[in-house]
Amino acid sequence: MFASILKRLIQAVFVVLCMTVIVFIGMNLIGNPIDLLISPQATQAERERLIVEFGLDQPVWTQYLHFLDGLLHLDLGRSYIFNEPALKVILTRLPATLELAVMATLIAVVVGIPLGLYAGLRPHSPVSRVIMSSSILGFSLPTFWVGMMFIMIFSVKLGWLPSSGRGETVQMLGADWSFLTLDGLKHMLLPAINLALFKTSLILRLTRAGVAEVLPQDYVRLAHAKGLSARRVTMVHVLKNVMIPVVTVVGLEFGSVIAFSVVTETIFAWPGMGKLIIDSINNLDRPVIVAYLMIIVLLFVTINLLVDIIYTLLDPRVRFASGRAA
Amino acid sequence: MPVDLADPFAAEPQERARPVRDFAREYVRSPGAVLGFAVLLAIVLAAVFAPLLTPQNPYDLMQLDIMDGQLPPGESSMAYGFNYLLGTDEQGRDIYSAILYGLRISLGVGVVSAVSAALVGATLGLFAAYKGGRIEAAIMRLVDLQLSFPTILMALMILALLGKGVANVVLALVLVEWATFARTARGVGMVESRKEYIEASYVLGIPAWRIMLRHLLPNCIPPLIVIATVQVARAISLEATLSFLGVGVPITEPSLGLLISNGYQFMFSGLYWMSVYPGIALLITIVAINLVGDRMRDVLNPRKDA
Amino acid sequence: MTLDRRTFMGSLGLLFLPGTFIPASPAFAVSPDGTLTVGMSSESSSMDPHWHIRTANSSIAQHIFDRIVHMDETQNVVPGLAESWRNVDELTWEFTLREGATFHNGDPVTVEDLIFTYERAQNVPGAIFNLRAYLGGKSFEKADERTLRVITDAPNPIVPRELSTTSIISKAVGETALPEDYNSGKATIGTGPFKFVAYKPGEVIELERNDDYWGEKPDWSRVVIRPIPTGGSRVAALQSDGVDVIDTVPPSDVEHLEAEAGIALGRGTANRMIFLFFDHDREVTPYVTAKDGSEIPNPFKNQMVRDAFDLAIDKKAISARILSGNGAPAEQLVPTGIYGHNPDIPLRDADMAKAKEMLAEAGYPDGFKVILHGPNDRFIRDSAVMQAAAQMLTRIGVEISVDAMPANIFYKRASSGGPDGVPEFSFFLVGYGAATGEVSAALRNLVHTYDKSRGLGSNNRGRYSNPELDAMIEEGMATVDDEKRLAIYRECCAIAVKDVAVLPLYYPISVWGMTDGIDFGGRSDERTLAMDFHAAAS
Amino acid sequence: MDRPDMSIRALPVTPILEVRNLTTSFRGSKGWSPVVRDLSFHIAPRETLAVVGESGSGKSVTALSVMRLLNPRSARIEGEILFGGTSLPGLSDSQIRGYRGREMSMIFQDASLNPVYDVGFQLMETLRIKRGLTQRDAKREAVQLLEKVRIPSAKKRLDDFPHELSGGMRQRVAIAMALACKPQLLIADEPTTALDVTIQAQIVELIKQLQDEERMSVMFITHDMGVVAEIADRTAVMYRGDLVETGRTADVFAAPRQPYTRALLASIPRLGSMNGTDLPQPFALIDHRSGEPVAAAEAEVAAPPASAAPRLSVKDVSVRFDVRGGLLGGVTGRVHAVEDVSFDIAPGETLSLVGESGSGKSTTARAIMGLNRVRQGRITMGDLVAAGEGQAPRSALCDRLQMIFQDPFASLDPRMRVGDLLAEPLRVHGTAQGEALRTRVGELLRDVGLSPEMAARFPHQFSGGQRQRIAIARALALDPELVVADEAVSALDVSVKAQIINLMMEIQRARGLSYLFISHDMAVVERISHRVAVMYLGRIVEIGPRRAVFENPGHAYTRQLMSAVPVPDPARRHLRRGLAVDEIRSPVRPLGYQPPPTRMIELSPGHFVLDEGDAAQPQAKGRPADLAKA
Repeated sequence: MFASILKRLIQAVFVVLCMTVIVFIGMNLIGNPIDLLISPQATQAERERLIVEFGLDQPVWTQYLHFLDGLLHLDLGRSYIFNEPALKVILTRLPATLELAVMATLIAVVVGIPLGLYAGLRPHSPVSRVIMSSSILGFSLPTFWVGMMFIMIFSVKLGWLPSSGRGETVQMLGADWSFLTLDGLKHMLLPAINLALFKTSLILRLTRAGVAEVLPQDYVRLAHAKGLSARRVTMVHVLKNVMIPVVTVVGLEFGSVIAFSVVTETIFAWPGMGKLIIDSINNLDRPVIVAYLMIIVLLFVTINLLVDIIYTLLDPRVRFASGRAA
Repeated sequence: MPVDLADPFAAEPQERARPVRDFAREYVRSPGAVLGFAVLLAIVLAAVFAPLLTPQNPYDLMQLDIMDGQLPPGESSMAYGFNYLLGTDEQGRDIYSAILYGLRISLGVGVVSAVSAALVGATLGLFAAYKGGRIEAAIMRLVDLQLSFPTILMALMILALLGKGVANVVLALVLVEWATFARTARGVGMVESRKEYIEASYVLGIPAWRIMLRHLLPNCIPPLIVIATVQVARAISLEATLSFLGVGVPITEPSLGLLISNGYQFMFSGLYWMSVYPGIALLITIVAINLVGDRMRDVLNPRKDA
Repeated sequence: MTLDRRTFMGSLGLLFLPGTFIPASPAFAVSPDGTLTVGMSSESSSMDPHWHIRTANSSIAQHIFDRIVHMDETQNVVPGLAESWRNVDELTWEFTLREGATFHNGDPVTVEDLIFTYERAQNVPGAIFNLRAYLGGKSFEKADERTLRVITDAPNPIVPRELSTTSIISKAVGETALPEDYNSGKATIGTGPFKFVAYKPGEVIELERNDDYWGEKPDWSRVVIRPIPTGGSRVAALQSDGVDVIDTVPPSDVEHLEAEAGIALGRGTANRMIFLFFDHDREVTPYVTAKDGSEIPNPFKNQMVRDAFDLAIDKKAISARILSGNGAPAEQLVPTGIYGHNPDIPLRDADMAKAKEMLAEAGYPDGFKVILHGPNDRFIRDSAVMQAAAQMLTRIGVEISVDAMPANIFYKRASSGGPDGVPEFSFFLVGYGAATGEVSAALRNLVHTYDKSRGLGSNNRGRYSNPELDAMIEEGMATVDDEKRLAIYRECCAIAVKDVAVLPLYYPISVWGMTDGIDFGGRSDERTLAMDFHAAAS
Repeated sequence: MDRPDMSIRALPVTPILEVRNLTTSFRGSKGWSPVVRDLSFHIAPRETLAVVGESGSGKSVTALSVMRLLNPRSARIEGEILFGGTSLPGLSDSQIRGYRGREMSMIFQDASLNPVYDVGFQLMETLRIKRGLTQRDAKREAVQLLEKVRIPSAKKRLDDFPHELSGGMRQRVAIAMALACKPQLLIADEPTTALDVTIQAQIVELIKQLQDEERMSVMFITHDMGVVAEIADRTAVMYRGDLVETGRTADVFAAPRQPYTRALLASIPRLGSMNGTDLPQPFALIDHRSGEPVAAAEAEVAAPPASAAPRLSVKDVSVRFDVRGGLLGGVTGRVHAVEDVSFDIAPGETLSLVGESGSGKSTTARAIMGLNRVRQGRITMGDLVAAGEGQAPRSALCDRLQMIFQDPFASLDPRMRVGDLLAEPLRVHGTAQGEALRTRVGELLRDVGLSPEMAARFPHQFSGGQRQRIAIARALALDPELVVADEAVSALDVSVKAQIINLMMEIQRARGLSYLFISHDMAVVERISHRVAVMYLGRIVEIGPRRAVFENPGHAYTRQLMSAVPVPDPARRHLRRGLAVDEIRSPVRPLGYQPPPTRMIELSPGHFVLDEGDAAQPQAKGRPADLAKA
C-alpha cells in the first residue's frame, strides 16, 4: 500500500510538472492579464512597466523557472486579481465546492443505484425502459440549460427553492458550511441536482450493466439454490459485486465535480472553485490557475487512492493480490 | 482415415453468413431502436438537405433582418413574406431554418469529434494495453493529465492558438474526449489482449500493428461504440457549453447549442421559442443517437449467443 | 420517453402560462433602517481600495471609503472629504479638508492621511492597475493642517476628477497593514457611510451603516452584497430570492421586468461608448480582401468607405431591437451630460442607398470582404450587436463575417496581436469609458496619434492619426480654463466624428432592477451604491 | 460399498424425486423452443442418479428445472416434478424457497461461492436464515460442517475468502453449505469438472461418503463417464434434450442399449486400454445414429527413427515469475513455474507433458512459443533459437513451430471469417496469394474435415469441435514441423475429443509432424503419446516412453496421478482410495531460493525418474539434458 502511494505521488508530481508546463505555454499563447485588466486610461509606458513588473516580458521558460523556484519554497505565487496568495484564494472556496460535490454525489448514488438495480433486475419492464431512456436525457442535456430551467421552474415560477448563493452558513472547523442549516440545504438543492443529473445517469447505467453481468453468475444461482429470498440475494449477493466498478466511477466523478462544476456554480452563483477557475481563466490569473490545477491533480490522486482503498474493502481479491505474496 | 465432415454433436447446419442482412434483421427486432433509427435518419436527411427545406439561409447575414427579430412562431416576415414557423431570434433569424442548419453543425461537430477522439483514443489505449510497460505508463499518465485539465482552458488555448472556427471546436473536443476513449480502450484491450486469439496471432508471426488493427481493435469495438454514442451526445452538449462560455462556434453560424444558449437569455422574457425549440431538436437528436447506439452494441456483440 | 416528454412539455407549459408567477417571498418589506440586499453582476476582487480600479471594486470601496472629492450621478465633481478646492495657478491646486470627518476607528482625517494615501495608491505591489495613471505627474504637500496642496508637472485641468478615483485610507492603519488585512477587515477602515463587516469571496460582502458619517446618512442599517454573475440568475434572485436590488439587468429582461408588478427599474446612461474601430494605418490590412479573396489595399484609409459604413449602420435599430432600449444610439465620443459632449453633432440617420453609392464612388461598387472582430463577454450583448452591424453592412455589398471571442483573447490580439506587436485586427468592436467624467481621456487615448514615448493614443488600436486634431487635443489638455477647454474639446469631437475616426454605435444604458418601494435614479459610472438607493416614503 | 440397485426395485419405496414428462423451453428469438423434452426419471431415497451427457444435452437445465431456478420470464416448465409427493411447479415462490436449501440442495462448478464474502459469512448465512440459528450457534455449526467435509483446521478457514482456497477446498465449502440443512436430495451439477484429477477423486469420494453418512439422495450431473462409473447407482444418459437411456449403471456400461450410448462409451479414453502396446493408436469410434463402427481407423502412428536429430530441443529451461508485495512493492518471492526442464522431440514424435494445475506444463509450452520469457536455458528448433539467448524473430520461427490453444472459443478471433483467419498467416508471410490462397485455404479446411465453403462463416457459427479443427487448420497453414497442443482437447466433449485426437494422429501420419501434447488427462495422453513427461511443481519428475511410464511408473507422483483417474467401469469401483485432502503444492518460493540440481535416474532405456533422494551430491551422473533423450 505504502509503495503504491509513493508510486502515485511520484506520478502525480510528473503530471503536475507536465500540467504546469502546458499551462505556462498555453497562457502565454492566450494573452496577458495586463492587456485585459489594465485601465484604458493607463499609458503605454505604464502598461510596459507593469509587464516588466510581472515578469511577463521574460521568456516563458524563465518565468517557469521562476515559478519552480517559488514552488521549492512552497510559494505558489499571488493572484493577479485577488491580492492574496493563490493557494489561499482557492482554499477559501474549497468548502463550498466540497459540500456541493458531496451532496451531488450523494444524490447520484441514492437515486442512481436503486434505479439501476431495478432496471438491471427487470430489464424488460416498461418502467426499466423509461428509466433507461430518461438516463439518456441525463447524459445529453446541456448542464447550463437544465440549470436555467431549474431556476425558472423552481425558483421563479414555483418559488420553492432559492436560485442562487449559499444561504445561511455555519462555521465549523474554520470554514463556512451550508449543509448545517435548513436554509443552506435549500440553497444547495438545485445546484446539487443540476450537477447530479449526469452522474445519476452514469451510475444508473453502470449499475444496470453490473447487474446484468452478475446475475448469470453461478454464485447468484447458488444463493438462490440455498433458498435465500430474492431480496436478500439482490441486496447481499448481487449488490456488493455490482458496487465494485461503481465505486471507481463514483470516485472519479466526485473528483470531476469538485474540479469542474464551472457551469453550475456560475449559474447558481455558488461561490466555489469551479466559478473561481472560470473567472481566473477569463482574467488570465495564472498563479491561481496553476495552483488550482496542482490541487486538482493532488485531489485526483487522493481520490484514486481512496477509491482503491474502498475497492479493496469491497473486493477481497484485490486486497490479497496486493497485500500477500500469493 | 476419412474424417466426418462435421461433428455428430455439432450445432445445426448454419446458413451462409450475410452480415449486413443479419445485422439488419437483428436490429429491427427492437421497435424502439427502429424508431430511433428512423428519427435519426430523418434528422440527418433534414440536416443534409437543409437548404432545400428552409425558407432562409440563417448563416447568410444578407437574408436576416433585425426588424424581423424576436417574432413569435407563426408570424410572417415583413421583408420576405414567408412565415416564421418557429419564430425568430433577435437577429431575425428563422428558428426553424436555424435548427436545421444548426443540426448540421452540431451533428457534424458531435460525430466528427467523437469519431476522431475514438480513433485517437482507441489507438493509444489499445497500444498501451498491447505494449504494456513504460509505453503504457506514459500513455496513461497522459490520460490522467488530460482528465485533470479543464476543458474550457483547453478550448481557450486552442482558440488562442488557431482562432475560432468549427474545425477548432472539433479539435478542442477531440483533445478533451480522447482520454475517455483511451481509458476504456485500454481496459477492454487488456482483457482482450490476454485472450488466446491474440496469442495465436502472435504465434503465427503476424506483425504487432496488424494484430492491433485487425484483431484487437475490432474486438474492442462494442464497448467503444457505447462510449462513442454517449460521447457524440456529450460532444454536442459540450460544444453547446463551450458556445455558452463564448469559446465555441462562430456566432453567425450558430449550432444547436449556440442557439439554445443565445436564446436562453430570453427565456425569462417569455420569448421561449428561441431556446426551447432548438433544445427539443437537440434532445430528440441525442436520444435517437443513443437508441441507435445501444442497439448497435447489442447486435454487434458477436458473443451474444455464445 | 413519452412520459418524459410529457412532463417536460408540462413544465414548459407551466413556464409560459400567463400569471403563474407566484412570488417566492412576499415582496420584501423595504423599510428604512432595514437591510438592503444587492445582487451584483461582478464581484470586487479585493477589499484593498487601491488594488484594482474597476467598476465592481470602486463600487464597494465607495461604500467604505471617501475620496477627497466625489462624483455625482452624472459625474459632476462634488465635495468629498474636501469641502472646497481652488485652482491657485496653472500648476497648483489646494484642497481644504472638511471638519469632523473621522475614520471608522474614530481617528480624525488629516492631510498626512491624504498624502500617505496618494503615495501608497501609486505603489501597491503587484497591482495590475495602480493609480499612477491618475496620480502621476503630481506632487502632494501639506499647505497647512487643513489644506492639501497639489502641484502638477504640467497644466492639468482635471486634477479634482483624477483625485476622485482614490479612496482615502488612514495613515496609522495603512502603514502597517499587509495586503491580507484589507480582505479580513483589519485595515478596511475608511471614512465612508458604511463600515466593513464581512467579506466572503464569491459569496457575500456585508456592510453596516456608519452612524458617525459626516454626510447624509444612508437609509440602510445593513447592506448585503452578493455576486450573481449570470444575468438570468440575477433576475431570478430579484424575483424570488429576497434580493432587493440588482445591477446590469440583461436587455432581454428589461421589458418583462418593467411589466412585472412589485419590481421597478432604474436607468443611467453610461459614460462609455461602444464603437467599431477601423485600421487606419496599414496599407494592406490582414482581414480585408476582395470578394475573390485576393489582396486589396486597405479600404478603411478612404474616408468615403468609413462614411459609407457609418451610414449603413442603423444605430437606432440596434438600440431598439438588439439592446431593447439598453443603449442609446451614439453619434460621438461621449453621451450628453459628460463634459466635452458636442451638442451640435447630429445623429445621422442610416441611409442604405447613399451608403452604397458612396462605397461605389470610393471604388468598391462590389464591396469587399472583411472580418469583424470583437469580444463576446465584455459588453452588454456585444456579439449580438456585432451580428446586427454585420447584417446591415452586408446590405451595402460588403461581405462580412463576425469573429467574436472571449475578452481575454481579444484584447491581447487587438492591442498587439499583429506582427511586431502592432494591433492585429482590421475592423473591430471595442468600447471606451470616460472614467473621469469628461472627454479628455477619450480624446487623448483613443483618437490622438499613437505615441508610445509620450503615452498618447494608448488605446488608439486603429492607429488613427490626424496631426491637426492632435494639436488641438494637446492644447485642450493644457487649458485650465473650463470654458475655453470645453470649446476646444467640442471642436475635437467634431473633427473626430467628421473623419469617422471611429464608428460610434451606442452608449450603454445601465439598468438596475429593484423591488418596489426603493427609489433610485441611476448613475453614469455604472457603480451600484447602497447610498443612492432610498426607501420610498410611504 | 456398492449398493445394488435391486433394493430399490424390490422395496415399494416412494421416490424422493419423481419427474414425469418434463419439458423445459426457453424463449428465443423465434418463440419458445424446448431444451429438454418429455423427460421422466426418478430418484429413490439414498440413491445416486447420474445424469450424463455432453454439452447441450440439457442435463443442467433439468437440474435447474427441478430447483425452479430458471427465470420464469425466459424459461417455461411443463410436466410434473414431485418431491416427496409434493408437486414443485405448483408451489409459490416462498414455498419453493422453503424447499431449496432445506429439502434439496445444489452445488455447481467451481466458481460458485460469492467472491466478495468470506467462507464463514456464506456458510452462516445459510444456517441463520434456513435453520434460524443464532450467530454463535451458526458459527459452531459452520465449523462442524467444514469438519464434516474434511477441511483441515476448519475454524481458521471461516475467515478465508473463496479465492484464497484451492478449487477443491472451495468445492468442499460448497458441499458443506449444501449439507447445512441435511437435505434429502443433493443435486451436484458438474461439481468436479474444473478440478484436477487428484482433487476430483477426493471430491467424488467425499460426496459418496457424505451420502452414506447423511442418508441423502444425490443427483449427479456430469459429462465424465469415469465419474459416473465411480459414483452412480443408476445412470440416465441424455442427448440433445432427450433422455436416451436409463438404467443401472453397471447395465448401462456393460450392455448399452442405444447406439448413442454405445458411441459415447466407445469414445471414452480408458486408462490402461493401451497396456501392452508401444505406439499411439486412434480410437475405434462408433456412429451415434447407427451404432456401427466408423470406418476402421488405421493402425498406430509409427515411432520416429531412433537416429533422427531432434526437432525441438529444450535445454535446462527455467521460467520464473516475480511475486510483488510488501511495503515497497518489491519482489518478495518467485513462482518457479518451470525449473530446469530439458527434453527433445524427434521428427514425427509425440511427447506429452502431463501434470496438474501449477505443474508448469503450460508455462513450458508458452515458453517454447515465446509467450513467456525464459529466465534460464534455451530452446532450439533445429538451427534456430526459439527462446533464450539469441532468440530468432517470431516470423522466422512461425513456419516451423505452431500451437493449438485450449479454448476453441477464445483462440479464434470472433470478428474474422474463418477463411480470413486461415489466409492471414499465408498472406502476411507471402506464402500464397489470390486464387492460390483461396485454394490453399480450401485444402486446409478439407484436411481437418471441414468443407471449403465454410470459409465464409464466422467462428461463432461453428461448434466447439469444429472450431478446434479450424484452429488446427490454422496451425497447419504455415506447414510447421512441430505443433504444441496446449490442452487442445480438454474443453471438448468426449466424442468430439476422440475425433480430434484421431484427426491429430491422422495429420501426424500424413505429414510427419511432431507434437508436444500438453494435457492433464492421463487417458488421452496414453492414446496419443510416443513418450511422456510427468511434471510436478515445475520439474519433470519422470520422462520416458509412454509404455514404460504408464506400465511401470517410477515416481510416486506419477503413480498417484494414475490412480486418481476415474475408471469408466463400474465393476472396478470398489478400489477405494483413502480420503486424502492433499492440496497441490504451490510453486512459490522465497527470493533467495536455490532449486536443488536436477538429477535423473535411468530406470530403463530412455525412462528417467527425478532423483530426490540425496540432493547434496551435485552433478551426479550427468547433465539432465544429456539424459533426456534416450
